[in-house]
Amino acid sequence: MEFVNSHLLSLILFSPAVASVIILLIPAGRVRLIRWAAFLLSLVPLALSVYLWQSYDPSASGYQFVEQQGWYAAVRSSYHVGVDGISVSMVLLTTLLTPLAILISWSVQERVRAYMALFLFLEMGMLGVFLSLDLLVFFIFWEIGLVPMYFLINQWGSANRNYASFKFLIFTMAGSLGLLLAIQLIGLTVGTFDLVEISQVWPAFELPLKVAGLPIQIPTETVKIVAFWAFVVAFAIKVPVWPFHTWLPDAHTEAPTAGSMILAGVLLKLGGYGFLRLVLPLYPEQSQAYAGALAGLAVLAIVLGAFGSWGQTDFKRLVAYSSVNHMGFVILGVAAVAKAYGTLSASEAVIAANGAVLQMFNHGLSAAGMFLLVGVIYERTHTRDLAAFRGLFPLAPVFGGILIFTSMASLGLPGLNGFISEYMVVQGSWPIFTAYTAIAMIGLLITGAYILKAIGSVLHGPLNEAWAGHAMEINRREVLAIVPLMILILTIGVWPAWILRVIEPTVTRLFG
Amino acid sequence: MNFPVLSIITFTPMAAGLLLLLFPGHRHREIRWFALAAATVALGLSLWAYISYDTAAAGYQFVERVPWVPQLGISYAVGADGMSMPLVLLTGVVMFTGVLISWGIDDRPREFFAFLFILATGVFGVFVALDAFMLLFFYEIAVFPMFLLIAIWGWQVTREYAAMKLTLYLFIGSVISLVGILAMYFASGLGTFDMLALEGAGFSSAFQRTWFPFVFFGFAVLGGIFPFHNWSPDGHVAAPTAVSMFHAGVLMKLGAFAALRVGIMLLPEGAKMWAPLILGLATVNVIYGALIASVQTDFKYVIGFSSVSHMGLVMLGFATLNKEGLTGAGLQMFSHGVMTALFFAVVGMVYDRAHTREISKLGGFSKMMPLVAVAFIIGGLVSMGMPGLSGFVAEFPIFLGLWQVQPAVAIIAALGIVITAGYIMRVVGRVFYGEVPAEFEGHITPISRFDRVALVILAGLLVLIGVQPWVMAPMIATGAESVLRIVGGA
Amino acid sequence: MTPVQGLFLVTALAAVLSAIMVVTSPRLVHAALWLIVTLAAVAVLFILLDAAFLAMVQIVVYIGAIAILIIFTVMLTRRVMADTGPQMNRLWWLAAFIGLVLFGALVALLAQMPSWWTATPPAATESFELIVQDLGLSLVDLDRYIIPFEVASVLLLAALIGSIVLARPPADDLETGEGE
Amino acid sequence: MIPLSWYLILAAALFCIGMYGVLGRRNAIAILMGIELMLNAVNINLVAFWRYLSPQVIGGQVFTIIVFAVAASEAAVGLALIISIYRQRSTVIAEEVDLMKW
Amino acid sequence: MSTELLVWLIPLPPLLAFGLIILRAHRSNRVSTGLAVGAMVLSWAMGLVVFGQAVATEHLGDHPIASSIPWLPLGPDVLEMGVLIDPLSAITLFFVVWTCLAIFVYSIGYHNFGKARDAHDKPGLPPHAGGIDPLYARFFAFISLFAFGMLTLVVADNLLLLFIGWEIMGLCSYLLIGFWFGKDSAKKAMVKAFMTTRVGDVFMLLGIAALYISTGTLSFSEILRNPETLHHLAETPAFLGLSMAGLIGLLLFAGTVGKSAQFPLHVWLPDAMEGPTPVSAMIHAATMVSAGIYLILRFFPLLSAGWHPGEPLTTTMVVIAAIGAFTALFASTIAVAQNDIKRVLAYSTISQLGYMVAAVGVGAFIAAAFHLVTHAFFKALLFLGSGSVIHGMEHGAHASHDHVDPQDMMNMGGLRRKMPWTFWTFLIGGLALSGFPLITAGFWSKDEILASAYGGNQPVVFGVLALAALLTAFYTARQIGLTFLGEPRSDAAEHAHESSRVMLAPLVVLSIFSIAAGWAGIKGDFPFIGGSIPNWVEEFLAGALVEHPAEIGFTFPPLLTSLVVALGGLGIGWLVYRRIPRGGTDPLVRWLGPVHRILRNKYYFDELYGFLFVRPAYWFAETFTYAWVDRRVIDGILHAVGRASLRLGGWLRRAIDVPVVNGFGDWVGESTKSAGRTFRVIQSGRVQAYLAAALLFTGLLLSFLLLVRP
Repeated sequence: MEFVNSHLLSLILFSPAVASVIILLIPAGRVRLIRWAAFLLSLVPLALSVYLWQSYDPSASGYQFVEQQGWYAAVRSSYHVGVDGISVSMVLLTTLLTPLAILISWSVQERVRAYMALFLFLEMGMLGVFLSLDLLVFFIFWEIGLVPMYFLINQWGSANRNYASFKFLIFTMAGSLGLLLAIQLIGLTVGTFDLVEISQVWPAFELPLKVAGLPIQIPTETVKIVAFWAFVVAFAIKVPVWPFHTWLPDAHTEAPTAGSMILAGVLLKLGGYGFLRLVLPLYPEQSQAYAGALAGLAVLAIVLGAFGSWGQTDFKRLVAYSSVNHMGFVILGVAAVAKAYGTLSASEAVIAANGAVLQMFNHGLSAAGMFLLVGVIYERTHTRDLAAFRGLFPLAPVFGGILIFTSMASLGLPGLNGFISEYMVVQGSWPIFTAYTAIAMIGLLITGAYILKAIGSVLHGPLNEAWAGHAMEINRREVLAIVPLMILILTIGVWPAWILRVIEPTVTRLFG
Repeated sequence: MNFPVLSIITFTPMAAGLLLLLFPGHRHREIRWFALAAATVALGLSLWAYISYDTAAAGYQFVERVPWVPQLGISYAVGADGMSMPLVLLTGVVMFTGVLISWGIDDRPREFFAFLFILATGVFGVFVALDAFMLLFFYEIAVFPMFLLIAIWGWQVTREYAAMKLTLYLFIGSVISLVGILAMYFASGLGTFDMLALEGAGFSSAFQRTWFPFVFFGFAVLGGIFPFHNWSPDGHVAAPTAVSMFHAGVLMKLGAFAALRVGIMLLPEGAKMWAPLILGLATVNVIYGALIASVQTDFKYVIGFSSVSHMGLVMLGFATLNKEGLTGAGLQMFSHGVMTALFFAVVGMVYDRAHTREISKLGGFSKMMPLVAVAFIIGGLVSMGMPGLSGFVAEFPIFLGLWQVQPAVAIIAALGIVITAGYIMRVVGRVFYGEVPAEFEGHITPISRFDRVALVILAGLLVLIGVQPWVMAPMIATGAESVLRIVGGA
Repeated sequence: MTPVQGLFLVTALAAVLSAIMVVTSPRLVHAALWLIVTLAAVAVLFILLDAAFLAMVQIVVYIGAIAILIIFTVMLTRRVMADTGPQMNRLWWLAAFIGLVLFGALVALLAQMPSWWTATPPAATESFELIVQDLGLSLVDLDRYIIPFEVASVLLLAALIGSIVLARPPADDLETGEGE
Repeated sequence: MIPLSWYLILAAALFCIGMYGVLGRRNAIAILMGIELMLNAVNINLVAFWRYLSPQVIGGQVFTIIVFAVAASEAAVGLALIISIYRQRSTVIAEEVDLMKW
Repeated sequence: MSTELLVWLIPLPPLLAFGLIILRAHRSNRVSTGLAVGAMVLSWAMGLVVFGQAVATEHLGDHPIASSIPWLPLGPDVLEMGVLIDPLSAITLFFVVWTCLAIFVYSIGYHNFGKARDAHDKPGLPPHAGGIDPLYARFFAFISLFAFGMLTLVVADNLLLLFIGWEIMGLCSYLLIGFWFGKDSAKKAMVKAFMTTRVGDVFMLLGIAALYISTGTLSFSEILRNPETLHHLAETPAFLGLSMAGLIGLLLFAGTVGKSAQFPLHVWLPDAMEGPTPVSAMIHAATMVSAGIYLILRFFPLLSAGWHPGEPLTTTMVVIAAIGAFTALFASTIAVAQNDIKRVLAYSTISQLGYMVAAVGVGAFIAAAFHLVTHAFFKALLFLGSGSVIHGMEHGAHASHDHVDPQDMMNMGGLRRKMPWTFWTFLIGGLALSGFPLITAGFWSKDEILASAYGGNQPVVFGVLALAALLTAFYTARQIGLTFLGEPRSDAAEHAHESSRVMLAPLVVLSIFSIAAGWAGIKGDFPFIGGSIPNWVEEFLAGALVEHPAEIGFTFPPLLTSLVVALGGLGIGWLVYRRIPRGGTDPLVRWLGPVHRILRNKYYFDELYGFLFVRPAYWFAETFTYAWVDRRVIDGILHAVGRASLRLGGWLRRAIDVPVVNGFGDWVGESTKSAGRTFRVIQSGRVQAYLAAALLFTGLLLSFLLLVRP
């Protein structure tokens, strides 16, 4: 127990990797065993992170469960992990979604072993991003996640998967290029990659940077602005913020169900997390200066994401675009925090920041749920064309009910989780970006439009006779996979304090 | 150090090669096993040397020194420092895996292995030589068998052309370097070729600036620097698998290493002056190689040009002349060596079965050869600098170094990563995934266990370095520091 | 013109003429025989130059060994003996030209050394016997010419072995083992 | 007495004639004979210079003797070669023996 | 059990019922019914107890029944959630529990509980003939949730909780309007209802945010009972000349516009008639639309911040009054030309809500609240009555195989005799709606609004409302006439028969309230009967405000006006529609001509919105955002970059690498080789030629050395 306590984060981080290896050791033919092993093993990090959640002390300041160990001394980088209120919730989200995603992947028939191993590996990558307190390690995990995702899309995806996976990979890698360069710049300037040290030194760093070989000195201000944008673009692509979002509908649409779940549920959060963890603390001034632009993009994401979603005829693509829409709120909250940093509105900004974090968590739940449901219906009908469904409610009442429930969470129905966070973001942003917030409301309106379009096309209307007699109902295992999500959706909607209790002190400390 | 480990490493292959020639030519089985045994010895010893290298003490270790032609100041002097030790290990690895991969060669295996081993001796020799003359001597030993290996066992279509091209480029390069080395020899007035002595010779700035390009670019030809890179893709493509592995995996490092050891370390002033040009050319290498690789239709050419691109990174690391850059360059040499050996091994396995390397005609190989696919993907990820693998560990310090010298180059060169990702993924997708062309259905035999071992070793190294850079990075850092002591910091 | 000069001129003329015959004679046997004449003439010249020992050697080695060897060879290559076709190759004009130019050049060079046109040999300082003795001693003297001499003998030996190997018909490769 | 130049001119003449033979004749044996002529011309020179310029140093004669040895070996090897070639190719015409042709 | 706890518990039974039915009980219709109705009875009982407590409490407004717990940590503050019973919520609670219970009970009969399930009935479509609805249990689940939402909204002590209830009702209305989702029209209507109300909700959300930012709380009592805060809000300028209070008020009012179907967001409500009739009653009469009015009543202090009786209205109030009055008139004109029995009621609802809004706009808080209560009762009565009529018609249609539209009043007629209970209760409701003097509740409340408008010196509002009242009376008479009077105009009508008791009982209860509720609010100075019954409503409700509104004294003009319009409208309607023969047409068509067509088509608002908003928005979504911006521009740029780099690679290979770099290397090799070829003739293999050449060059060298150099 002593060991567990002192190495809790490492255990969480590497237990999926170990699980992945274990899966690989099982003979490929024993599909049932592989599935169950993957599922059970993925419960280990979940259990650990629940324990982490319980042991996390919200009132204590700074990072907790910190571990540090030498790693790559040549570039002054070390394995440094720790959690605060923001990351602990993200960790919980990740470890929660992974078992569910695995559970929904029973329908994967070919190369199950590789699939499961990649999945667990992916989990490690994502956890690493949330846990690492070293910029280089952060970047490593940031990039590592791409690989399993790429293969999940490329191997187990649907028709257009090559294009989608390629786009996903190249887009994201191109984005992280700037991040890499900026990280190096910071690392060189500060002399370490340790986030804790950097966040103390870098924001106040003022010496002009020498550029060897050139007679001019670039002012720190300029350098910081460029580096700031490098960070922003990298994270914005991941989030994704308009206009960097076009990889997302393709990737989501083509990915297998579980892949979409994780993609929407966790991977997008990496971007938002990056904003909160790195961009704001490291570039307070630049963030403040460009918060307006960021908010503008966020609003565009909200509005155009919603419109884009509404304009779809493909169910999955519709849900995919909804992620653009929802994640826009995260960025709007971030922008509000950035703008208000150090001003009188900081207290409102804290609301926005809380909202942004909570929105990440909530979107993780609802988007994952939506993709799960899309997957369920796709498996039964083998189509995603909204025009092809029509009137399935009588055939699948339970599915329909769950779909409506989840959709409503996505729509932001009060009483469910989405509302809380969207409200908090709007609340926080209103005094800071009044006009933008007002425009964002168009997005909120259209959110309703597309959600209803989806529900209506799938469930309502006269039954499409082509499906009469088909078994459409969701099965027990799938229900099992989505029920935890629904419970959380409802719980957060009704009693948000249990999670905000953890998030809020950290956010206040960081941005208050 | 009483035990002359470096000499033994160096001459084990040569001795084995000569002994092999005494075998009856038709006893293929015995020949192969003997070759494997010799390779194992070399690998084992180089691994032992690698592990026993004292990182704390740094500097040259395992030094041996015997006068050879005292009249001319030539001595047989070997020793390894943090820069060369990993390369020795790399050679051991590539040699070992190369033998494994070549198990299926039926055309005169005796001569094949003999030449391969002589080549290996040359390579080992260059890495451990502390005497400029010895270095050049081993360098020529390394180049010559290459010609025969390509011309005899290579791909019928271009082997003569490629072999001749390679030989001409490399000999011309070495002649140019020889001129430079001789100039140093005479100008130093020390009457010795000993590089440690020459380091302290105190050449005048003007001298260094004049002669640096000779030495550096002469060797850099073998490192594949733009615009002298074209021998390399042609050579890679024409060579048989194991030779390609050696060729791209080790031989190109030979050029880079020699350029460092003789060029930069002996003529630091010159290096400083010419560094911007090298930076420029190497940047061209990185981008240009990657762009061309992305339009190739021949599987092997893609890999060939990717080597051009990656060696550009090594040169970039050298040209930074600072600790990060040099460390990165050293790591990149090792990483690229392993990675590209892996690549060529895979290409060879695919080609042996498909009898074509046209990317458009291949497909779906992951179904038939999953391990190969996984290995190639790992290599590909290394190639695109994916964190967690050795490529990132190597490229990261290079970029760190570049930032300090020339941020613009860092930014431009970083673009190469994206382009690399593009072509690697394209190749992975086309060759290993997708539909299996009808003509291959049922004709693809599984790979042998030797191939498996080789792939696992290579891929495992890539992952190991990526996850635990401390197994190599500190050693190379000491090497980089000793270079810096000479160059005078940065 | 002293008698000696006369003798010289006659001998020289013989040497030159027979040499011309050697290089022009269409039949090889004839050429070989003319070669003997030339060699003999040269031997006479050696005597005129007070090098009697050399003259002897000339007769023994050249006429006795080499020339005869050549005749043997000519005879061994029977078909060649019968060959009466053109004896000169396509470049004979070039050969002639080079020969003439070289001769001209040499004479021109010689013309620049007027003293040689009048020079007489210094009186013989030693007797014939002493010269021969000196020659013999110098060849075996460790401080003088023993090394070249030995090299020459080794060379001869090597040539001997080599010619045996070369001339030996390949068929009896495995049967005879006389080379030791 | 006989001027030195006479010997030298004679030697030059023999040399040139021999050379003409070497360069111009088709038959290998004849070429060999040309070589013998040239060697003889050299010998005449050697001996003449010895006699006229440094009779007290025996080196001139020694050289001649070595030339004899060389000539003998040359003839022996050369002729052996010719026989060997003849045996294989039934010719001794130098032009037809062009293995060295690229 | 303390009253506070009881208040907490009021909304919960329906929620539990909803959860239980959805999760387990839906297999048994009986259990579902029992759960839903039982839960509602429980809530009803608790509601009445609380109401009783509230009434019994002295100065309830100053000491409301309240309780709260911390709920949402928002940075430094924690948002509290709680319940509050003050006079306004108490009275709302009262009518809500009654109407809800009535509707629940009515639904049992309406959905043919106890009848066999017809095998041809499909889920999502109305049952054909008397069979039990296939989704019977689900209906009760939904209305339970609906009741939960409404009750939550009523007992909420803060805006956020109110909004939660508000939106839950929105969801339920969506689900219930689309209860028969198998019909395309229902599918469209459900989306339309949700989306249109959402337009308002979105503004309302902004209003909530703005309010929180301005005051740091969302609690009703902290904001609305705190004159300083209100004053501060009224003084803080926002923009467009509005004060902060005005701005927030307008934003919140937008929510009302959506929810209470005020112009211009009224379009959803008539379409919402696609749902089963109890739903219509629930949504239109008792609960959901009332919620909108409840909201502005609740925020009356904020809306009217900075205004005092007798002063000119603030901008916000002008806007509210204008919209209300206009809607009242506008909707009633449409109602005149509708033939669908429920659509008439729908437009009538819009119109009546307009009254209330207008009342709020002119500052008549009590009148508005009063009308809210009375309207809830009689409109619920009317809807349920119309449901009964439809039910009867359906039976008739089934029995006579005359498949006419059972909701078209032109197919009815003479139902008075077939369905007497329905007729009488419907008549009571109709009279209440028209404001039939003295005996109906509608008269008292409507009169009070008119009086307030008049007394508040708002002649325009007064005039418009009076005109609307005239039209109201007219179309009510038209409806009653067409439906119940005359002769049956179709076989279905002839074969219609009275509904079951379980449906009639609620009608009776509601008709009692439709009459009696008015007596609680008779002004003290009303001629003759004033003072005989205490004006309890005014007394009680006035406690809801800090500044008790000044009572507007009785004057005759409004009374006379209302008498004239009510009786006149009814009379004209009766005269015209008393007996329309079978196959006859609506005389209005003849009289009004093209105007009638415009009215019938609701001023073409659906088409206008479709043209102005929906189609452009959809074009924007589908074509502009997705096809153009995303696919063509952004992806186009990406693809172009990708292609360009590939092309660059190809060009480099073709134009640089092969010809130049490679070319140079090859050229060196090739030229060496060709030089070799050129010079190979020298290598004749003839020894003599070599020799000759050697000699020639030696000669040349010699001659150079000897001749040239010296």
